[in-house]
Amino acid sequence: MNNILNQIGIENYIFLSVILFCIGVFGVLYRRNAIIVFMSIEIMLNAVNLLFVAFSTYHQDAQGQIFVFFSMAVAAAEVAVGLAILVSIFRNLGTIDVGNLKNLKG
Amino acid sequence: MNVTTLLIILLVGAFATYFSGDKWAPKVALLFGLTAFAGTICLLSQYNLGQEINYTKLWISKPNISFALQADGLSLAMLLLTTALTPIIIYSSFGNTYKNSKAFYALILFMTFAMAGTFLASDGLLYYIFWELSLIPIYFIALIWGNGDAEERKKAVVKFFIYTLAGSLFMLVAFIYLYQKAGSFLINDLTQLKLSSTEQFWIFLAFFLAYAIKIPLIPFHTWQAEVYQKAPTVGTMLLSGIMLKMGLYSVIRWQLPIAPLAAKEYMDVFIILGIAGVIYGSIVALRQKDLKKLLAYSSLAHVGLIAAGSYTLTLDGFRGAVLQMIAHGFVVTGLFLVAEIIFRRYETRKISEMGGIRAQSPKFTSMFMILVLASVALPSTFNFVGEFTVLYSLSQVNIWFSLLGGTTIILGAYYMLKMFQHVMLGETNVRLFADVTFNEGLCLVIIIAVLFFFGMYPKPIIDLITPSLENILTQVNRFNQVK
Amino acid sequence: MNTLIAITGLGVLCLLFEILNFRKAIVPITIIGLLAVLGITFSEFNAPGSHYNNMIVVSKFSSAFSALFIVLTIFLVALAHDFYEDHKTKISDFIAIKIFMLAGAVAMVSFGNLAMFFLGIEVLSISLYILAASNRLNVKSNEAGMKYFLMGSFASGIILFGICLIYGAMGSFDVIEISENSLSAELPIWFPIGMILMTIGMLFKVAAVPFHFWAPDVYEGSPTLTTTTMSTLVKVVAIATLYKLIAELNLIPSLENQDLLGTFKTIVVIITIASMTVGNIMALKQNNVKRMLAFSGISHAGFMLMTLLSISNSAGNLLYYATAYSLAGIAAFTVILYVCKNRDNEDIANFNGLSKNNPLMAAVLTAALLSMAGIPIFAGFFAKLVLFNQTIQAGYLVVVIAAVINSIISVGYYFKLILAMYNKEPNEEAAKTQFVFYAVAIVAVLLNIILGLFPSAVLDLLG
Amino acid sequence: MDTSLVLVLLLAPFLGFLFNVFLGKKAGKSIVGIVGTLSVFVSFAMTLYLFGNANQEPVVINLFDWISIQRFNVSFGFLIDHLSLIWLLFVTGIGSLIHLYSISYMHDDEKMHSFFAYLNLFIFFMITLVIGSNLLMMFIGWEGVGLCSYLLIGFWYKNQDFNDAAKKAFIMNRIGDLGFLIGIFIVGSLFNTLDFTSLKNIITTAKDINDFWIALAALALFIGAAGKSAQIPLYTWLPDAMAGPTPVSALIHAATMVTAGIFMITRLNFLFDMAPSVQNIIAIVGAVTALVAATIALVQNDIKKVLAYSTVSQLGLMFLALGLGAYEVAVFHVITHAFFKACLFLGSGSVIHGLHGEQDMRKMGGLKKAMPITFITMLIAALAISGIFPLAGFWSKDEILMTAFHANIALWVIGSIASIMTAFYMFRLIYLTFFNSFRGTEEQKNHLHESPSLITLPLIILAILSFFGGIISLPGNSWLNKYLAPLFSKVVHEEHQFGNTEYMLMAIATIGAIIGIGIAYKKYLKDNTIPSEDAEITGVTKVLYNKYYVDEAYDAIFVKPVNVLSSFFRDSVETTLSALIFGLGKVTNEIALQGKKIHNGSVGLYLFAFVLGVIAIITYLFL
Repeated sequence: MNNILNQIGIENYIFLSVILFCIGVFGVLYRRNAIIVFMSIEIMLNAVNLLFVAFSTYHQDAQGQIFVFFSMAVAAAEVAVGLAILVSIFRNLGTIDVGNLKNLKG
Repeated sequence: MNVTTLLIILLVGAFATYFSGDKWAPKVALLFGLTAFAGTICLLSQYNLGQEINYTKLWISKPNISFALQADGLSLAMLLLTTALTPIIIYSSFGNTYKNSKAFYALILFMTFAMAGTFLASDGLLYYIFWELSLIPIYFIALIWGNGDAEERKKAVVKFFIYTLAGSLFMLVAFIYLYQKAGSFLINDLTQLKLSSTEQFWIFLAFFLAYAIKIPLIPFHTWQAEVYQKAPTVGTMLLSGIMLKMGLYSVIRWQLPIAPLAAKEYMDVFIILGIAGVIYGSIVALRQKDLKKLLAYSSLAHVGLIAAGSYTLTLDGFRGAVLQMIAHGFVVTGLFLVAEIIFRRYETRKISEMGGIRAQSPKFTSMFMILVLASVALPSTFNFVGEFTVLYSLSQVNIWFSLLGGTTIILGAYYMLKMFQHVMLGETNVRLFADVTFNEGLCLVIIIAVLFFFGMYPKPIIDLITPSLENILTQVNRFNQVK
Repeated sequence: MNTLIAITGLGVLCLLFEILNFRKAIVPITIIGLLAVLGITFSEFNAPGSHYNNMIVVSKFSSAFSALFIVLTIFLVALAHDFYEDHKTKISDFIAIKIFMLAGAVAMVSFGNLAMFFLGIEVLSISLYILAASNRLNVKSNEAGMKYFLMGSFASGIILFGICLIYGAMGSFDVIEISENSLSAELPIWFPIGMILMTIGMLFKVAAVPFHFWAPDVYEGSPTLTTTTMSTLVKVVAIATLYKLIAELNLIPSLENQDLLGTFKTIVVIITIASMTVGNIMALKQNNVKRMLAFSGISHAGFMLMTLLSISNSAGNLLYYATAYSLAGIAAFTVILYVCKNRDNEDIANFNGLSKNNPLMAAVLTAALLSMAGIPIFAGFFAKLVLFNQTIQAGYLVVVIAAVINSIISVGYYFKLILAMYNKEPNEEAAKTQFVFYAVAIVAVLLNIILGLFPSAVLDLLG
Repeated sequence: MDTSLVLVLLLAPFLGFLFNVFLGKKAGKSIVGIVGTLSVFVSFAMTLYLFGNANQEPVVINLFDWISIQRFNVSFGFLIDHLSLIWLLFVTGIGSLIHLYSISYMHDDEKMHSFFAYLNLFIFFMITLVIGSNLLMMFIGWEGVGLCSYLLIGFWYKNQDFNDAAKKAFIMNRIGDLGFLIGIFIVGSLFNTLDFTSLKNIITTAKDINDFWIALAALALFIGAAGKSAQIPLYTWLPDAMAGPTPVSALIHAATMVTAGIFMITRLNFLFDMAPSVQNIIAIVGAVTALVAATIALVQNDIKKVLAYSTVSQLGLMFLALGLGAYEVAVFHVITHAFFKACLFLGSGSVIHGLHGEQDMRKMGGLKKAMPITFITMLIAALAISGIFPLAGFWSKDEILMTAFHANIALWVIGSIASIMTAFYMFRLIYLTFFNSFRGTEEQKNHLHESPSLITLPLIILAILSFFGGIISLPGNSWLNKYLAPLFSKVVHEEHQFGNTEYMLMAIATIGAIIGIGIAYKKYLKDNTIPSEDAEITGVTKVLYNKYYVDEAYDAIFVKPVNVLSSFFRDSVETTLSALIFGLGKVTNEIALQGKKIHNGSVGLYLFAFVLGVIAIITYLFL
């Protein structure tokens, strides 16, 4: 376990998760379908989770992995709320295109 | 009597007036105004008996701010002006009925409270707080009870408020900076500071912004005429009679002693600014169509001269400035009352719609004439004493200053007499003009009496203010002693 | 510690009431409960300590701010009753959510471990998402909720990433350990990056420029009571947490070790000035009062960020400013709730002639606005004063000048409202006022003025 | 003792004033008249008493400190010495006469009480001016009389032209007053006192005095004097001042107030002696004024205008004397002039009274039968002013010309020409008014009558005075010169030796006068020419008739520009300034409007800005 990490090197994990995170960010920026935006946010969070695990192995302590559970739970809760909102929006507007949310501006 | 009592009287008065209801409010307000005046007299006697009149109590520990009041001759003189004018102003308004008058009179007393505090405060921040507080009542008085189109009025008043606030906020910054240096806001500590001349310059400038707008000096006067015109006459009296003097007082009390080097270095500039105000104001006043506006510009000219006097940094300049402040306070109040009296009869402030009043109202005419003469500083009126002293001090700096400043006695006579001629004289006006009522007459008579008495015998006031002015002068010159 | 537990308990209780059909009683009982909790908090004020191996650390700072939050929540709950009278069935849920949100808030100021911090902020945010969208038949409310949710979760992603990097650098979530290690010379670059990312996340929550875009839209769209919550409670929580974060994790010294401090401070200065300016200027031309106050909130956030420039000794000032601001906000919003009740929008026009319809409410709103504008004897003035003082002391005269100019601008729009109340004719007769509105508004304003008269009471609280 | 006397002397007219102001309307006209006249007469009596037992030493009375300047105090005090006594004598004396006259003259005016009030006030201020113990006290009186003259010129306030005249008088005086003030400032800062006696001591004893500043002070003070005494360039107000009732013209604008300038310069003779350059200026200004005014007077048709310009011209002669340092001569002429000019004015007043307000000489004529007393008295006065032996005018004017001759021939020539002209226009007036046939309306003709005794009595007294007035200062042994001697720092330059020159000069003067009268006789009695109507006036006459267009010039140079400037300031500058302030607000609002476009409500943009912010911060910090 430990030696694998030594072989690969912690930096690469960081780079990987950074890239994943950025993918998530771009997803959020460029997709207008709310569902896909949610997914992109999930990607960001999971990128971070990955890094948590990597670090916890690197530091040889379990806190990181425990934290991952926290964050997963939180993310789930978030998405639950988000989807609820989305549903009511769909009821009212009949679309889930984020680009249509422009009543509030100025 | 403790100095705080005076402030408490006024504050309590404000609340009492508010809760006494619309019917009784004017009388209650008058009562408290007179009480405050009595209180001032009491303080005055204590001062003359040589008692220290001050009260200091730590208010906020961090930053170190204390509730410090201190009354020396100068403060007392200004206090006298304030508390003497307030009852007159209140009484003069008995002729009108204001809607929701309880709030109206309460605000008047509250404003008096704030202004009295400004004259008394010896802690920079306390002073600043009172200074700002005095702004709010006049804002509402002008806004709610003012006259003319609501939109116009709104514009003028808001401009006035923001403008003055802008000035004073920079003063606040200056005070905070000084606090960093001195570790307290007390004037005695601030006047001990030995700041570098650049620091002094900036601080002087910050103060100057606040005062130049309040006084007002050109070119910061643009709020004045409109607000004077729009505000109810009572408000105008408060503004021009007392509030302007706050600025001038502060120049002598705070600005010059704290930043004397800058004051000395740029003396000429500020004197010239003041004198420019004199000439400019007089010339603009010449062709005003609105009586109140004309008076506004006339007071622009007068305060310009006062400011020039105080920036000479001479005892004569200070003394003349203070004398002229008081004299002008009374005269201008009287003149605005005159304008109001005419308005009550004719519902107009347009000079063109007046004229031919003299034949119908001899009493009123004579009083008006006397006020006009006082405002053009006829010898044996109080204004002459002040104006002469100021002009003399100017001549000590530079004879040309006194010559230019002296044009006020020519131009002043010109626009005032012209105004008087078109308002009062000429063929008898077809519209009936009732002569002054009792309380109108009483107010004017009191004012006139004051003007003549101190015009002939200014000694008491001179003796009152001179020692404290000398102290201030020593503070101003403290840097010379170093060298 | 007990505070947190008690609050959570109270939240659960609220949910139970629904089952037990105590709707009538729920508001008063909750308020009483909160008052009790307030008592607990005060008792903890002088008993600092850490619990559950440093998950929760109770300090003067935390308990002082918790007290403030609780007070604010009391006001909010008090207002809740007739705000939700049209959908009574949900009232207990809404109140419960508010209570949980309070729990999150308390957790955020009293965390001893980044995990606790993360949970706190998420509890707070998620409850807010719900509240923002709570008026689910209203498109605006939906939109507000959605926008807030999207950006909020994006922000929490950034925060999480920051936490992660810190963990990577330090190998621990424990604040004390981190702060100890952070002073050591050789730190991986991740630590400062992580810190900055968390800071940014918090800047989003306090709605500082350029992370402020959500605020006006969400404030405008959400139900007014929620807006009240956001602009008072949440803003204060966020700024307090940010302060605590930077102070407790020794960000400043660690940056100093890697001589990044200068640039960091420049960034803070820029953000401060930008927030003040953008907030005030944008507020000038708003017709919707909630939106206007949103922008004014942004500018106030800018003011509060000034405390970061002298982090070591400005906790008291921050507390004072937060209190002054939030109390004024409560008062102002109470009046807005009263005026805009059963009106479809919150345009300034609704306030025309309020001084004639209801002079007391007009006076309250005026006082609140004057306090926000920083006119003397209202607490807002001293709040600004102490900030200016401390900032000049730290040598940032520029910031103060900018702040002064901004306060001048701010007068412009605050007075737009006052003028509407005093200088215009009422367009319809007054709606009758519930007692609770008066109570809340007046109490808030009185507290504000009392703070103005005796600032030391709060200023010296945190030494 | 003296104090109370002086106070009575000072306050009597003031009390009269108060009475007439507050009780006048109720008291009724006769009471008003009596009180007014008595109050002045009281001061006259006091003056006589003081004059009777006045010793050489001047009496100084300091009541209290008035104005405090850092380096000196100005006391509220009075100084009674020979100079002030002389002035008091004819101020109060002629004053009471004219009050007497006014009782009847103003009897038909419904505002008689205020008229008397103003007159009393004027006397009060005039006394203050004369007996003030320092420059500022004098200044009180100085401005006070100016005020009264304003009030009295505009007495018939319903006519705006009169009001304009009054305003003009006040403002022109104020211009002078500014000069006066400046003078006071300089004197004060040079010598740290404004008190006459101490000033005299300091200046006469001082060794090294800064000539420049002295000269400047003297010049400034002279400007003040010029304003009050209607000298070039500040003389144009006096002719307009004739708008006031005739007694006013007699008292204020002929006998007393306009001599204040001479009084002031005589008071400060020690100062002016120090500034020869200024003295020259004074002499020249005086001479020129005398000539110019005389030329204008040649063609005026308004009887009072003629007298007004003659007053200006006579004042010019006095200033000529002052400029030559012959103060006592100037004083002498002041006194005699007071007599005959007052007489002339009152006479013209009685004429106007008789013709019910007609002032144009072209509509008069042949009045000598109708009003003989008026005629006789005016004739005497006219002879006196023309300088016919042995009337008062002869002596005083001759003294002046003699002094001028000894100083500078040119000045003497100008003076002589002026006096010849004087003779001419005075007799032109006499002939046009009293000789030939009446040219007025029938209706007036029937009402022609001699004025009542209250009017004629003062005329007679004044005529007598103008006849014998000369004796107070006969060449050879002049009582006046001796009496005034203590005032002057320099010993009064010795009496003119009566050589041939002197006699020749006298002869020339007399002949000149007779020539003047002769021309008038030829033109207006023999040929019986009537001055042509205003429209037909042409050439030089037109220029003279329009007073060299000086008023128009002043209007174009000073008044109009100021008013134009005023409207420019009001309309342009003011608006621009406030626009600037509003501009700041407008700019911010504009920015705000642009900002609203950025907050366009799209989540994408918001997030983009967010990310941008993050990237910016990270890069700035770590790269």
